[in-house]
Amino acid sequence: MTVRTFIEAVREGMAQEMRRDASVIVLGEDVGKKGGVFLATDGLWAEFGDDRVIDTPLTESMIVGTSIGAALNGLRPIAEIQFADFIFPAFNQLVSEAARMRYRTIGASCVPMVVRAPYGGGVHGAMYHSQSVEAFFTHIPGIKTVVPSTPYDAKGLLVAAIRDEDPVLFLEHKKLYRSVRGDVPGGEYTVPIGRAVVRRPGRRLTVVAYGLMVHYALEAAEKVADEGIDCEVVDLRSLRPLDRETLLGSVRKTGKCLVVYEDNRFGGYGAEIAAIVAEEAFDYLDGPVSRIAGPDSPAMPYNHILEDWFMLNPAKIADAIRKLAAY
Amino acid sequence: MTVRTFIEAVREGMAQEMRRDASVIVLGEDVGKKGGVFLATDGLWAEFGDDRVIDTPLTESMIVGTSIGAALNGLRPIAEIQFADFIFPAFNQLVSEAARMRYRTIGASCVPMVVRAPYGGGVHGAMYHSQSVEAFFTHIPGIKTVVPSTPYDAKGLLVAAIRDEDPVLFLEHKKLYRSVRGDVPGGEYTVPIGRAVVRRPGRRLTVVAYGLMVHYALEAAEKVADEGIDCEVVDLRSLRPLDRETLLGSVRKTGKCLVVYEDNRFGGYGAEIAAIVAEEAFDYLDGPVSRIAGPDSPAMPYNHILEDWFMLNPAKIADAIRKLAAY
Amino acid sequence: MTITGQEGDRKAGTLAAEYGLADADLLAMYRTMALARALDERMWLLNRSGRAPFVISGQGHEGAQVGIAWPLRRDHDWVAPFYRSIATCLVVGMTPRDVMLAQFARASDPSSGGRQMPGHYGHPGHHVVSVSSPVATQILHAVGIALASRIRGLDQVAMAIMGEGSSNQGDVHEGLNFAAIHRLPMVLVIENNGYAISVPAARELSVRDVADRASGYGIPGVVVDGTDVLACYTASREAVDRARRGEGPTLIEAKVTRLTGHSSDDQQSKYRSESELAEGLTHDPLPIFRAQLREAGVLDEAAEAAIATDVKASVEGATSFAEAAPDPEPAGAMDHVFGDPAAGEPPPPWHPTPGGASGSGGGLGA
Amino acid sequence: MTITGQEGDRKAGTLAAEYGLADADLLAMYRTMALARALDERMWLLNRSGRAPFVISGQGHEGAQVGIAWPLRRDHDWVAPFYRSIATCLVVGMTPRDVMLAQFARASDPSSGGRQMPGHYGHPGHHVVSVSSPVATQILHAVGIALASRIRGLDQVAMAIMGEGSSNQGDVHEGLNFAAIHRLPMVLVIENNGYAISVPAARELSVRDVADRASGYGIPGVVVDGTDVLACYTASREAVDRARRGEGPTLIEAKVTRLTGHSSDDQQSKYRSESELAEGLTHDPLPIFRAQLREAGVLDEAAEAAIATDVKASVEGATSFAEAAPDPEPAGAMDHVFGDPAAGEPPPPWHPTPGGASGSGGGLGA
Ligand SMILES: Cc1ncc(C[n+]2csc(CCOP(=O)(O)OP(=O)(O)O)c2C)c(N)n1
Ligand SMILES: Cc1ncc(C[n+]2csc(CCOP(=O)(O)OP(=O)(O)O)c2C)c(N)n1
Ligand SMILES: [Mg+2]
Ligand SMILES: [Mg+2]
Repeated sequence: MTVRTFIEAVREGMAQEMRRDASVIVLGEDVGKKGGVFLATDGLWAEFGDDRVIDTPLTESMIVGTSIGAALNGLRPIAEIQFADFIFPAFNQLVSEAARMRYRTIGASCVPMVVRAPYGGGVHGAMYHSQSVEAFFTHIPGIKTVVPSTPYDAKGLLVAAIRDEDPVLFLEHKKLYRSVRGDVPGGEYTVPIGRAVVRRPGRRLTVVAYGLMVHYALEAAEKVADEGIDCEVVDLRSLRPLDRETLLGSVRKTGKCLVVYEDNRFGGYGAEIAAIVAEEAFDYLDGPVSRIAGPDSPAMPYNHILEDWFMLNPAKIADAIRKLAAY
Repeated sequence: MTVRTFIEAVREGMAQEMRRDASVIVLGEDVGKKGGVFLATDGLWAEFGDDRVIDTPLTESMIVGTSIGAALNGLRPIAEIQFADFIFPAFNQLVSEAARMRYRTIGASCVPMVVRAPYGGGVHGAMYHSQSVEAFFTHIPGIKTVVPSTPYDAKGLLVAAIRDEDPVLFLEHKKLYRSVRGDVPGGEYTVPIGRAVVRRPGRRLTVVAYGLMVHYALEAAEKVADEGIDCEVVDLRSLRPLDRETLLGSVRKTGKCLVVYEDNRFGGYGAEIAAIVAEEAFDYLDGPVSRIAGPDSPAMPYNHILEDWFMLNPAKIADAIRKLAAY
Repeated sequence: MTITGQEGDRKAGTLAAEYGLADADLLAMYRTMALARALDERMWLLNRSGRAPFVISGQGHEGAQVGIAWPLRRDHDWVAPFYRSIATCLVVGMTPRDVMLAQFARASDPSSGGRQMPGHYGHPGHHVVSVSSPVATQILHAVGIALASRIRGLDQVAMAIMGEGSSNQGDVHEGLNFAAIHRLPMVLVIENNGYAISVPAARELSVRDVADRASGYGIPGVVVDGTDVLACYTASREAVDRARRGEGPTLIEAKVTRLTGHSSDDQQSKYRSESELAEGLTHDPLPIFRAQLREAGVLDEAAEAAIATDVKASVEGATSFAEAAPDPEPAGAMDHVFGDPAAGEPPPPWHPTPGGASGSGGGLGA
Repeated sequence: MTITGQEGDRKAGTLAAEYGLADADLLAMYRTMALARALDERMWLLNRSGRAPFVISGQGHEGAQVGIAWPLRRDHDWVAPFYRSIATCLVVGMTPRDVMLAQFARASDPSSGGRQMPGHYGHPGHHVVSVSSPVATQILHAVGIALASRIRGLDQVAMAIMGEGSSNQGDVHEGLNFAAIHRLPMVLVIENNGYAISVPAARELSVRDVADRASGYGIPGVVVDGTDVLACYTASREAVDRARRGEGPTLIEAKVTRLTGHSSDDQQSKYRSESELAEGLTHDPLPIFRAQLREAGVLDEAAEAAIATDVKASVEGATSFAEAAPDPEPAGAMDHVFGDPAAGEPPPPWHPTPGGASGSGGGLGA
């Protein structure tokens, strides 16, 4: 075990898998000499060379489409999209091609590919460097979407994603990169895709979150604990496939559920979580399934005052917890 | 009043607005001489000529991006995407540009543009000519999404969309084009965007639907009426902005809500409706907010047996109503 | 050079030798074209008799398709075709049964098990990338396949094929640029039939020849007459050889005629004049190639009749087989959304063998 | 031809006349470049002193920007610029205050009211299309603006501007093709600085000159030296005139040097050698144009000093004004998601006036 930052864990996961399996390659904008704009791939080019760490032109559809082709012919590409906000030019390749290859070939072809993308706000990235994009992809059957919140999960889920036979969208919250540290085993391990984890056990109310919001939810839970509100915090980790058992098990126990997500509220991923809980835990609910999410403005503004207005934080989450607990 | 098919109403709406206002143009693949693959624009090229009815190259991003530019410079483009399934290459222009122009210019610029797209299944269109795409767009602040279910609404909402100062995605269910007829006033009128309508009053259970599913829901309601289940059917019409009052008013009255949508279930538009109802009508609910939707397979298969398996129909909806009514 | 043929024909072998082929190749090429055409015509008959709701065909494109696919190494090189590529798919190993099973959308359809529309061919065994409906996406799959071929030292060439209308999509620009930067073993084939559904070339393309686009990527662009099967063959052989030698991609544009409507849903008389349609018939590659082979003494009446009989039987057989084949079951409709997780077992790693091109010196950085 | 200047300089006016300009134009061009540079340098100072978290600049690009924007008719023609376009925006009417208000993200920032990152300029009044972060999208907006200009008979030219890395995006292919088919009044400008962040041209582009792409659309492609302001001016004037005459789009590529890191978040020493960076300094357009104007007798020491003082005051004034300006209020953060529905009133219709180009004969079908 070594203490690592989130981004070190991401880097270590890639490097180890690239050493283990020469079919793993990395491609994207600035991933080579520069090591990526966040330095997630720093050192990989020096170790693995031009063939396996490919600086691409500024063309996201090409990055994803070429990765699909490479995956069809025996490679396991890890494509980096520089910011999740810039994944939209590749949307057609992801939805129409990557997600459907297995289904439309009745299992004869598959696309073992990871698309890594830094997402999320609170880093002065403004309207186009702050977005949460998970809602668009979690709606698509055939793509897995994973959002780790800890360095341990970042490495373990990334290794699992690289070894997965299906396309995996791997979303890394930019604000976690250097702000969060944790124990990470030096050796090989995986965290299975499709399993949530209870980060904080509690009995009064379930808070469901993922990515950066897990940390804010935990802070909020600490705040309200002093007031006697005992929250359980569920970290979904894998948004699709979803671990329904852990989710519903928790809500059936606590009887109350608050879904937290940073993205715009309307039609966000948390809507699906809320809908599932509302339908499948109805008999156990003693308060409305509630959501706290980003406002429905077109992306996060730059000015720090407006950014603070947009971003969730532990205080806002604590307020929502109090309101629901008091129901 | 004249009886018109759905597609005739769409065509009449465009033609009348083009006569009224020379800034309205139509562009898209095959919209000219051929009149569109469904003949929605049939006759427009003959009447308005090459300048205002533009057969474009096979490039959806260009169709939308150019429409944005034209809208910035005084035109009101109606862009046709040949099948909603082919809107994904234009996703970046829609999300990043059309939807954000007003917000990022603090209201100084706007994009009065309509994107018409035939959507939906049950027409032997298979995986790429059957899709429901509304969930991707209703999540985006800055774009309005409208789905008419009757010829009257098709014309009235289309005229409202053309006159709107913001981008409107106008989804037309292919299966309604020729199968549904109704009274359509010959003169100018609009149906305001943002208002739902109760298609069938009832007291026991609310069924929420849009597009083709409204018709199936009404048929299902008739079936179960004989069994004493008195359903109210709400046709949302405008998915964003959403008419919360009509939706919540109905559920608060009936105490039960079934959300019907043709799209894949997980993360579909109906999830947001279910989440809103579950949160805001909680005290009135005497059964779980339920959803019936398409299965979570990557799009609709071609073979007619599999297509039937995928598509909702009145019988499946009636079953879901019975189940919820018996709760 | 004159070679006396077995049937005493003075010229037999001459034409083939000019192209580095044998007479048997020419006959096989002709047979494949005739087979593609016959299958295609049968689909329309099935459509008209209400037994096949949708047809999309390659009539008029077969000469270019057969000539261009011929130089590929079967089950080794890759193709990423499009919905008109019946003849292409037959060349690289798909069978009339495969085509008809797709047409009837049966459970045993190897392309998609009846999940896709007819014409959306695919066959990983024969290295045919599954066709999807959104056009032009496949160029990037071919580029990625070529990239993997290079990195893994597999010596494979990847060929992407599409219409001229589709060549205007952004993916084509992005794919050609990347393939050219890395000199990947890739060939882009444009079958230019002058229309994207109803939109004529002048409204889809700002240049007369799509091949003119090649110079913007620093790669060769070649225009061939799609009714000249052997010219198509030659252009393709050069491009494939060049790709295999590591000299990078080529853009081949074959001028062809669409002899049918865009699909069974289209009425082309609405946008093409009678005289244009009549003129189109004179560019049918099948009679042109037939006449060329007759003239060259490769094909005599007996051989032609034998091929016709054989093709007919093959189409009959494939049709009745496919029509009788079972439909897919709804019980399996949720299969293959995701793969089965391999129970914790990591996939076996791959490492280059010492001789492979991805050892020192042979890779992308070179 | 020698003209005696007011200050007794033998050569004054000669250089300007060669380009169809007056000395006052040359001085104004020089002043705009100097102003852009001074604003830019001030941003970096603000960044280093912790008063501006993010800077993206146009240092090295100013010569090309001023020369190329100069032929545009102010508040009539349109530009769809990118994040390095400070000088471009100044030429077409934006002010140092506008630039600094964006830098400080203040409520009164006309570009976005502080909603976008610095460098994302926009000003509908001056016909500057709002810059977004996803690159290359703006080419299509310029194409659409040009289309509307044509249809509405407005006689406007639309200019889109971006880097060479961005030119590889699919939208550029789609946009050039459509603009060329319809000969729209559009100019695409590529400011080629040899890098897309850290990726050198050889890994982004398969050809040396982006201008080579033009022939694939049947339009002129021109390469200009971005340190030669007047060559840039000439190339642009020809393209703008051509566009206005209805002869269609032109692609202009200006070779420039990026004198700074990609942005304040980038360390370019990681991927550019010291010698390369030193070499880059010799391509700074500002001293080159200054020397040219001195040599031509347009600029003497006094004039230079006066401009320097003036520029300095302008930058000071803009900076302190903007720094003191109020931040936006959260209360308004939800404004302008959608427009206010105009209370049932339909928008006033527009109809072409008889003289307009969209009357008979002048339109797209021509
Ligand atoms: C992205 C996308 N947009 C639209 C369509 C609908 N469509 C199918 S084929 C076609 C025309 C294709 O023309 P071309 O590439 O020239 O090929 P051809 O059919 O002429 O052989 C169109 C518009 C599609 N399949 N994909
Ligand atoms: C679609 C998209 N992908 C990635 C980025 C991140 N990014 C911003 S600028 C840039 C490089 C642009 O290079 P170039 O077009 O040459 O312009 P330059 O910055 O060199 O002037 C990149 C990759 C982006 N803004 N948009
Ligand atoms: Mg064509
Ligand atoms: Mg650059």
